[in-house]
Amino acid sequence: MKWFDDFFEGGTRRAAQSISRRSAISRIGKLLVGTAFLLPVLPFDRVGKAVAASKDKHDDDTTCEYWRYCALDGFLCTCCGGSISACPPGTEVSKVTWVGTCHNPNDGKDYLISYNDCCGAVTCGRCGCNYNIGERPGYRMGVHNDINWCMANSSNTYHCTVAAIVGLGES
Amino acid sequence: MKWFDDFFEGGTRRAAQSISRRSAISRIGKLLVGTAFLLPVLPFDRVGKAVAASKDKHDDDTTCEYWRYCALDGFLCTCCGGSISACPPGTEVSKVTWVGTCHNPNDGKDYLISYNDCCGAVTCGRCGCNYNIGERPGYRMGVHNDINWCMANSSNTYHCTVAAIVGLGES
Amino acid sequence: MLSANIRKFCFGAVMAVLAGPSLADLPVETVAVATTPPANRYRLYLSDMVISHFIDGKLLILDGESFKVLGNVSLGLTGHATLSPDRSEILVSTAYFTKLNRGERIAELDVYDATTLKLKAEISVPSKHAQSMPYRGAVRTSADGRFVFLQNATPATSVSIVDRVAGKFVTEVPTPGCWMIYPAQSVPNRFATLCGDGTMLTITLDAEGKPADRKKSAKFFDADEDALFVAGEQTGDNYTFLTFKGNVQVVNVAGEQAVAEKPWPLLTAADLKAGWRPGGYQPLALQEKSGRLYATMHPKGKEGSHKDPAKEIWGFDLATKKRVARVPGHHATVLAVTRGDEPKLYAVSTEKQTIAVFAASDKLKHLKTAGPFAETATQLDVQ
Amino acid sequence: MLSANIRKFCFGAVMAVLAGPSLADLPVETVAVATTPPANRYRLYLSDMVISHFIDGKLLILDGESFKVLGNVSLGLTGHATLSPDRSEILVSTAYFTKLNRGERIAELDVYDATTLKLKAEISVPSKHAQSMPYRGAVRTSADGRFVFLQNATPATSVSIVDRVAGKFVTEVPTPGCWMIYPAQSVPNRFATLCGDGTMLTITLDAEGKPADRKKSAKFFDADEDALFVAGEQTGDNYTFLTFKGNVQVVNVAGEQAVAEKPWPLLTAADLKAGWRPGGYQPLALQEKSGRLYATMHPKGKEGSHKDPAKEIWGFDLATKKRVARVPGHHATVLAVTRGDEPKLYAVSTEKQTIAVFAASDKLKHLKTAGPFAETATQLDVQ
Repeated sequence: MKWFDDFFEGGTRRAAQSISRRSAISRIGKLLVGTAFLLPVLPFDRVGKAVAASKDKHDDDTTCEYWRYCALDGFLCTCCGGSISACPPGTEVSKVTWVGTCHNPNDGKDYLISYNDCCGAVTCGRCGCNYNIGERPGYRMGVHNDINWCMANSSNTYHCTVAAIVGLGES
Repeated sequence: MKWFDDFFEGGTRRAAQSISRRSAISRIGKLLVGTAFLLPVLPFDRVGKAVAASKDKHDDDTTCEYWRYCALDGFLCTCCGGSISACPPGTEVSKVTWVGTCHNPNDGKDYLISYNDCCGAVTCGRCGCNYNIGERPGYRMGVHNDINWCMANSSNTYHCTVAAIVGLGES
Repeated sequence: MLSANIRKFCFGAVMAVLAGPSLADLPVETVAVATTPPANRYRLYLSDMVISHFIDGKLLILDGESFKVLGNVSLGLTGHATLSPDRSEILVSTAYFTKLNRGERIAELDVYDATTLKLKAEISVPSKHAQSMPYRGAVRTSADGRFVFLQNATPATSVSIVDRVAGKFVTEVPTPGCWMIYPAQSVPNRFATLCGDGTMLTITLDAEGKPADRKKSAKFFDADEDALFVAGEQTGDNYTFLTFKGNVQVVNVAGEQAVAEKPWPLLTAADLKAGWRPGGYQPLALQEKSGRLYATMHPKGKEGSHKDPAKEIWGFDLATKKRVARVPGHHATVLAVTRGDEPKLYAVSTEKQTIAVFAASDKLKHLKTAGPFAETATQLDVQ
Repeated sequence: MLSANIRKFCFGAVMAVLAGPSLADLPVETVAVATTPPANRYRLYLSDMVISHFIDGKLLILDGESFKVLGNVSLGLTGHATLSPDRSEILVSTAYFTKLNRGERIAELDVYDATTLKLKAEISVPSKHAQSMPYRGAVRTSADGRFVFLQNATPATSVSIVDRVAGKFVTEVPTPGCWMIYPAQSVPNRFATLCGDGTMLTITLDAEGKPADRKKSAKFFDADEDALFVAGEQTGDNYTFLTFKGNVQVVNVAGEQAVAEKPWPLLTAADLKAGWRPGGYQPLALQEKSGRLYATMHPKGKEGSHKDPAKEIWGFDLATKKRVARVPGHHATVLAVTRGDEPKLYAVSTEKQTIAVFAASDKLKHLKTAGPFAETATQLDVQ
């Protein structure tokens, strides 16, 4: 895709490297970049509670506190007919995406998580979650979450967000 | 308009006459036909409270209890940038409409009220009111309120409803 | 160095870039698109017009046991949904404006696969579909699924006939003063519609779907004195309706003319005195196998209370015509009951957008109340 | 006979049919379409993306004294609104799909008359507008109103230039790694944009609106250590921003290169110790005439708390750089203050969708809290 090349040849690769050199993110010991999409529905003050999440919710993928959602901002696909790594029926996987690294309390390891928006169907509107750790305005687009990551799909309707494991996080 | 002629040559004029002969409506002493549009937003249990409306709200045209709204179902244009007889800026007056007769407690007279939907702008969503006295399913279209009366306009978006005096009610 | 990770963030093809050899205990995953699980008899289809944004209506598909959301289908501008007879397709009669609230109006019958929820077909129709709240009967298929009947209102009423097999609009049948579509079961090319003069109009189509015959029934109800709720329950060629004042009216639509049975009352003399009436958008549910009828009831009913939420839900034995259950109403305005064995009754509150579920045995047993779902749902269909 | 009335109900031209000689004490009325009352300095423009139906965003126009709704303008799919310099037009950068959530994507700049709210012009633009929440700076006009600058994101960032006078799209200017539009006041053909490398990029256009010059400022902020909120306040050629950690950063965009002033802190040592930080979507308001700056503040701030609602609203004297007011925060995430004399400060809660209003004298005096308005509003503009 043309925009993909443009994008990485432009300012953003530089921005990314800048982040990698001295990042607020590195100081919190986890890679919590990006997040899916937009503002939360409600509540707006869930912000930052991931760190102090109750243990029993770490394993419930229909709650904001599920361990893979450490950098997710949007509606959970697990509440919308999808699963932790599958978009709901009738939607399509977003062409653009971003990753985060989340700590799995069950095995003590950090995993690299891909957050894909699911696009094309009416907005799901269920289980809105919002974490802004490491989030920055759109001049750091890769870590900006007030924007629709279905923007590059043939239909821009945002439905929900999945959180798939794509590898171990480096440490 | 073609549909207009069709409509009155069809079954509906007959239906209207049937209503006029022996109507549930006549028994309640007021003409409370139609109503604007659709279901209420909330609350759903405002139904029928017009009759027992508190006196001080009879004169506040931003409340459901205002005397002219005795047969109105929809969002009040007085809460949406319009007035009791003017659609909000940027909307257009519905081409199809219906009337009711409401009792004005201030002069003791019954007035014939025209309820026009205002169309074309995003739904207002404020001050939803709902009265179903005299309402009937769509087989009595002229007194059906679960339908969009912006249906015959160039844009079908329903915004709100006005209640204009068009004459004295006959008694 | 955690910072090394961040070089890897990218905007596309994450899988391709990142899914190297897995060193993780948990396996690497590929993001896919789900299909709905195999449908069971408790699958629910909840139609929501979303009144505050009613260009963006929504059909919510739910598992009626777990109340897990299985998926969503767009209903567009005051769209209406129905299922094909074999439950393999969801058919949506709706319209779009090219620029949201202006521009060109595009009307069509959208066909979705009920498992993948993918759009299978878009069949263009005249731009007349009834812009009403979701109600059963605003779109229906013929008993064999070949034809799809779409209620129109401009506000003049008519029915558009679509040939689902050929994938095209056939013709428009004027139905002045009549409303909603009640297909016959035994005669696929036939449907009836309720008329404001107290009759039913039966339309019989030819093999191509064009109207060959139209006949009105005898008058059997009075829309002024005791109107019929249009949301009826079908059992074969029979449709069962409630009246505003609490009578049960069965109409058989098998013949060229519909035939109405003698109505019977839900209410005892005492009930009548207390003013009990049915109310809501879909106030009746009928369970064929167990011979039960359920109704949303409120006391002190009067002219204009016919959409009031339920104070109680009543159950009746269709054989004896006696009340056999009486439970709190959960503000219900919409009822639906599952088919076959071990039925469950669902009661939707349009006000609270909750769904109460009952084991529909003789004594209705409240199992749970789930939700809220949707925003302004007024129609519930079962698998 | 009341029943005589009912023969008169009809579906069109009610006025024509019914408005005979008036026998009523109250006069017969004709339904018209209103225009907004003459704007005063307290008129408010509230942008709501409506996240749960975000193809149907809405700009709500309010009287900031009575809180009466004056009108609504459609924002479409993640649309952005701005006012023309003379306040006669509302400009909306948005997109539509021909079939709601599918079909062809149509992107345009829609121009509404700010008094009649009628659509005056639709100017086609490349289908790239930034599908972000409403933020000031996503669409702006040049100081003279001739050009309109539209923020794009595909996610590659660029700015579309529209010639409002000619009514056509001129060109697209790539602005990789930069975000939001800050027009100069004294040089109409110039705007700046904030970049992730801590600089500002200034674009100077030629007479036709094509980029003639682009220059980056010196680096003046660090997006990792202390990022800038993008919602800045303009006073002439200066833009005032807050940083995540509570510093005030003024940048002058008059020249070919933007020039940043030395930042100054909102926080005392004690404030810093308590972890006070600004938070929200539009956390800063600046009243030029009285020389006051207001900020939405929360204690115990940390990485990721930069959108937290206000626990308190603080007021500062720009001359002395000292805090002069400190009031409860009303959960505010958005601030705006009126221009000129007798200023009022408005504080929007994105969570509760209420608007608190204060007399913006030295000591902020809470006048009332109105609403809820809208669903998920994140931007407030004043007349």
